[in-house]
Amino acid sequence: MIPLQDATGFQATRWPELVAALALALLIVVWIVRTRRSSDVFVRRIPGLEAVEEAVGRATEMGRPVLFIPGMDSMDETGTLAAVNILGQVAARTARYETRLLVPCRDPIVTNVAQEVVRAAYTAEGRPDLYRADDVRYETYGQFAYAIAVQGIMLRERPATNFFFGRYYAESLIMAETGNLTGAIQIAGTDSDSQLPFFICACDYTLIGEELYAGSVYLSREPRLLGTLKAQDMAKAIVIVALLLGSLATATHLWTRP
Amino acid sequence: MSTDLGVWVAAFFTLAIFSSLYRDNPVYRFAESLLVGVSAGYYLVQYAYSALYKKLWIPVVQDQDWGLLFGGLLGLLVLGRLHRRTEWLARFAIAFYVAAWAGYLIPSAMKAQVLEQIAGTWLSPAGSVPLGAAVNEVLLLVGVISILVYFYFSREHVGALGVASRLGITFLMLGFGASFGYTIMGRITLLIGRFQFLFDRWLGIGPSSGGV
Amino acid sequence: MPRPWWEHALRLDRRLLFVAVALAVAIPVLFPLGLPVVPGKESRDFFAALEQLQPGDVILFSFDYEADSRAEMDPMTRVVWRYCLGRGVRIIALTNYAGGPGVAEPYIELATKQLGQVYGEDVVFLGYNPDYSGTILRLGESFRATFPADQYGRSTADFPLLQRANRYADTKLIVTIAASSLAEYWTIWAHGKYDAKVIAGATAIQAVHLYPYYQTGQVSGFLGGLKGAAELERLAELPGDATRGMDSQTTGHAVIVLFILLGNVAYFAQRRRKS
Amino acid sequence: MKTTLPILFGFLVGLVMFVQYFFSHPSLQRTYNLVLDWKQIVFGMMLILGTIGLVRHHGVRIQRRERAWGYSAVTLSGLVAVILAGVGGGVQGGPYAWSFENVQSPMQSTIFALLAFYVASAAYRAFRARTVHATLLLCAGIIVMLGRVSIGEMLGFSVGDARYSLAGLSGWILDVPNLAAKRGILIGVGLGVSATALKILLGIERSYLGKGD
Repeated sequence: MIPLQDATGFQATRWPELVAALALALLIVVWIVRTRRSSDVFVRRIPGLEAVEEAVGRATEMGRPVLFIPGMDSMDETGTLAAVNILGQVAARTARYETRLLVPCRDPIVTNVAQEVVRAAYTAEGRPDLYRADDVRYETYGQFAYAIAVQGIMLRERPATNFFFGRYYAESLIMAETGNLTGAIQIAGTDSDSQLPFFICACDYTLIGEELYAGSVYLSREPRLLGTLKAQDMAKAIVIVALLLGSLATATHLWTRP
Repeated sequence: MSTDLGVWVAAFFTLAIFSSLYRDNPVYRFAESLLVGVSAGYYLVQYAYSALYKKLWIPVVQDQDWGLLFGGLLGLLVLGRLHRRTEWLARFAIAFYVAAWAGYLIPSAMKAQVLEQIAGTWLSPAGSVPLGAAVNEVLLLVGVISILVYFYFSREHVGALGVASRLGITFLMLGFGASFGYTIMGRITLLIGRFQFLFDRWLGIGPSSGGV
Repeated sequence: MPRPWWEHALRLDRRLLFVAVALAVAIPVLFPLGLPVVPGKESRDFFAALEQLQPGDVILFSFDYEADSRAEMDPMTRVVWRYCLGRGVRIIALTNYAGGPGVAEPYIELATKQLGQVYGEDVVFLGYNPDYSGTILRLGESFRATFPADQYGRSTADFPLLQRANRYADTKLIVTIAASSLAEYWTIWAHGKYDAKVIAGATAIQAVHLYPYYQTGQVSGFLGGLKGAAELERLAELPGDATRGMDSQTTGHAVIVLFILLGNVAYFAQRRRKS
Repeated sequence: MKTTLPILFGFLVGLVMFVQYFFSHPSLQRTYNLVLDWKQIVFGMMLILGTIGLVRHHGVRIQRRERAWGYSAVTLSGLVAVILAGVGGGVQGGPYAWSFENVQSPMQSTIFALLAFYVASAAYRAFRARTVHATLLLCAGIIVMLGRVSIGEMLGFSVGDARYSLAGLSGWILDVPNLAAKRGILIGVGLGVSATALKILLGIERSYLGKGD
């Protein structure tokens, strides 16, 4: 079925991915080592993330909870992992301000991880007493059933701040419009390109695509993670060069696309 | 009017959900609470049946497929979460779930989301496509590059970088507006579907019976 | 002093907007307006693939959607089934969704009970197989091996239809009506690897992704959302829910656009007064 | 220790999955299938655990007679009824299928259809020519909306054989700027995904396990 190259069964058509993956790994390792030595990596301003502090502060002033939605997908999607990392940063702030944090989850594995992450953040801030396991809980796996469960929380608990991070599908607008109706400050970040337009229209700030992945680095400023951000930027520069050189070569008949 | 009890139940819940558009009310809240319970129960049964019964019990008991028992062991570790002292055991299951797929994602995301997209953006050989198509190809290339510049994090977006990044936002906004406009069509179709159900199947006043 | 009109418009109670949308969509459902439907090139190519079928030809039909997308997908399925069965074309059906069998059942009944087709000879429903990528790839080798039993648990080796047609090469056409990326996967694997001819019905949202495949000829034709379904109904001369729905679609869009314009006029009126 | 061992275990499995992507050796294929099955089993167990948490949450609310505890009772009875129907009567046909067809499915379709209203109110609010970017969003949105219905074909003009219509313009926006936006995002996300996955595999990213103790 698949063209074999030798007895080991190495698939010859998959060389490009192998090279690309190893190159990215190399970039990451190199930049982590470099940022360890001097940790002053510049990161451009991302307004949605600058606003996180203020948004949690506002909920504190109003005496209302903060709502965090970690997306619709399970832990095997890296977008969810990025969301959970941001959750850790948000939880550290709600612990500091002594503000209630609600995290209803759709996916049971995400529920588990979110509980661990929130508890760890509360412990690290010295406030393990404030952590309420019941506020980080599984609702239901049904897509739209989950969406109206969240809608119900927004209408009745009236959170002053809503965070939407991770991967989303059609239900995104049900949640974001309801949050808009209740007058909450809303910050979203997703790598689901089909849902970005709705978050942009209904939220105060929206992180677009890769900005979601930069989010936890931006908030934590951990040198180890800053290095990987730099590596991603280098990879983008390589992609741009590949786009330009490849186009030049194909357009001028120097080289034919395989 | 329909004489089918199921249609009446379905119509009741349809209207209950629509009532939330006016405002939160007890009927809506009843429907919402019921749906959360019913769907949680539905998925529990589905996964218990397809994952634990069909993927674990049947293959192990009938076909002696012992390899799956290890999955069963990982599954048991999950239950460690029920007690504080055994909680950490569940980390094996979580680390497995996250890392196993990560290993597969590295090359597959590289291929589908990066390499193939680069190849798809390269220009066609000069003279092989009509002028209009060639202009579109160049615009596409410019758009993709400027958006990548917008995502560049470790430099201040000033000067040439700033110009390119603003061009990137322009492409993004046009694209978002287009997807938004396009999606409205599908959403209205869903609403039409609910009205056709209410008028045709429940009240029986629509011009069609809603059959195939 | 009474508030100027634009302030009312800018602070519009959104329930007013909801009522307007509801009326704009509901009224044409009850009283169709009969607005014209002009088939686009993608839909004409989709129909051309159906038109070329001869009595006795076999097609593979995939129900790649579940109950929540029925409003958009069912009209397409209805026309394809009625048109093909009406012309003596045989259908081997399957689904790549766990919830697909419930959606497919009415069509199997349509074929066997209403249109008098013989199950096993004229039409077969293979049912659902998890792992769509594996399913699509393995079907190219053998239908019977991929689905040893049909939806109802009967051995597929016993059906005359599957003795005649056991791989893509034995069928004239693959039709996928898909609410997700399944249409793309049929294209990439069934066409790309086995050179099968594929046409697709897609939701309005997914249809955007099919243009590149259509331009390169990997998909021979496709339908996009309710508009595509209405165009197919028009081409096949089998008007139904999609044609009727297109009126609501048009009035619904028109109302939303009018409100957007109103919002902008009010916004500029306010800005002018403030400056 | 309680974090390192799980990370090490995850690393080994992840490495196997990485390697198997490049080889078609039958034993690696078999491992790949096994890992997928294990994932499903773990997911199934997690779902049971999550449901236990859900029952506990609502049970406590009922027990303590908290505000609006009656709705918790509704949720719990729905949950129990469906589980009994599924376990007692089987998943094909019977009360289980009836409740899916007449309770769950119409409600889900209706929630999905609520989007027609929400999309309208979001567009009404956001599609205003406040800034250059908002104007671009507005114009692209309206052109595509009208281009996709009958009006789009009618609004236009012909020059010789060529027809320029709103439908054509909306097609161009979808094919060129929209495709560029999607592709640019996709490439950025692809790099983010691969980098994150690499971090997981290399053990740099371990926050998802909470703090080690």
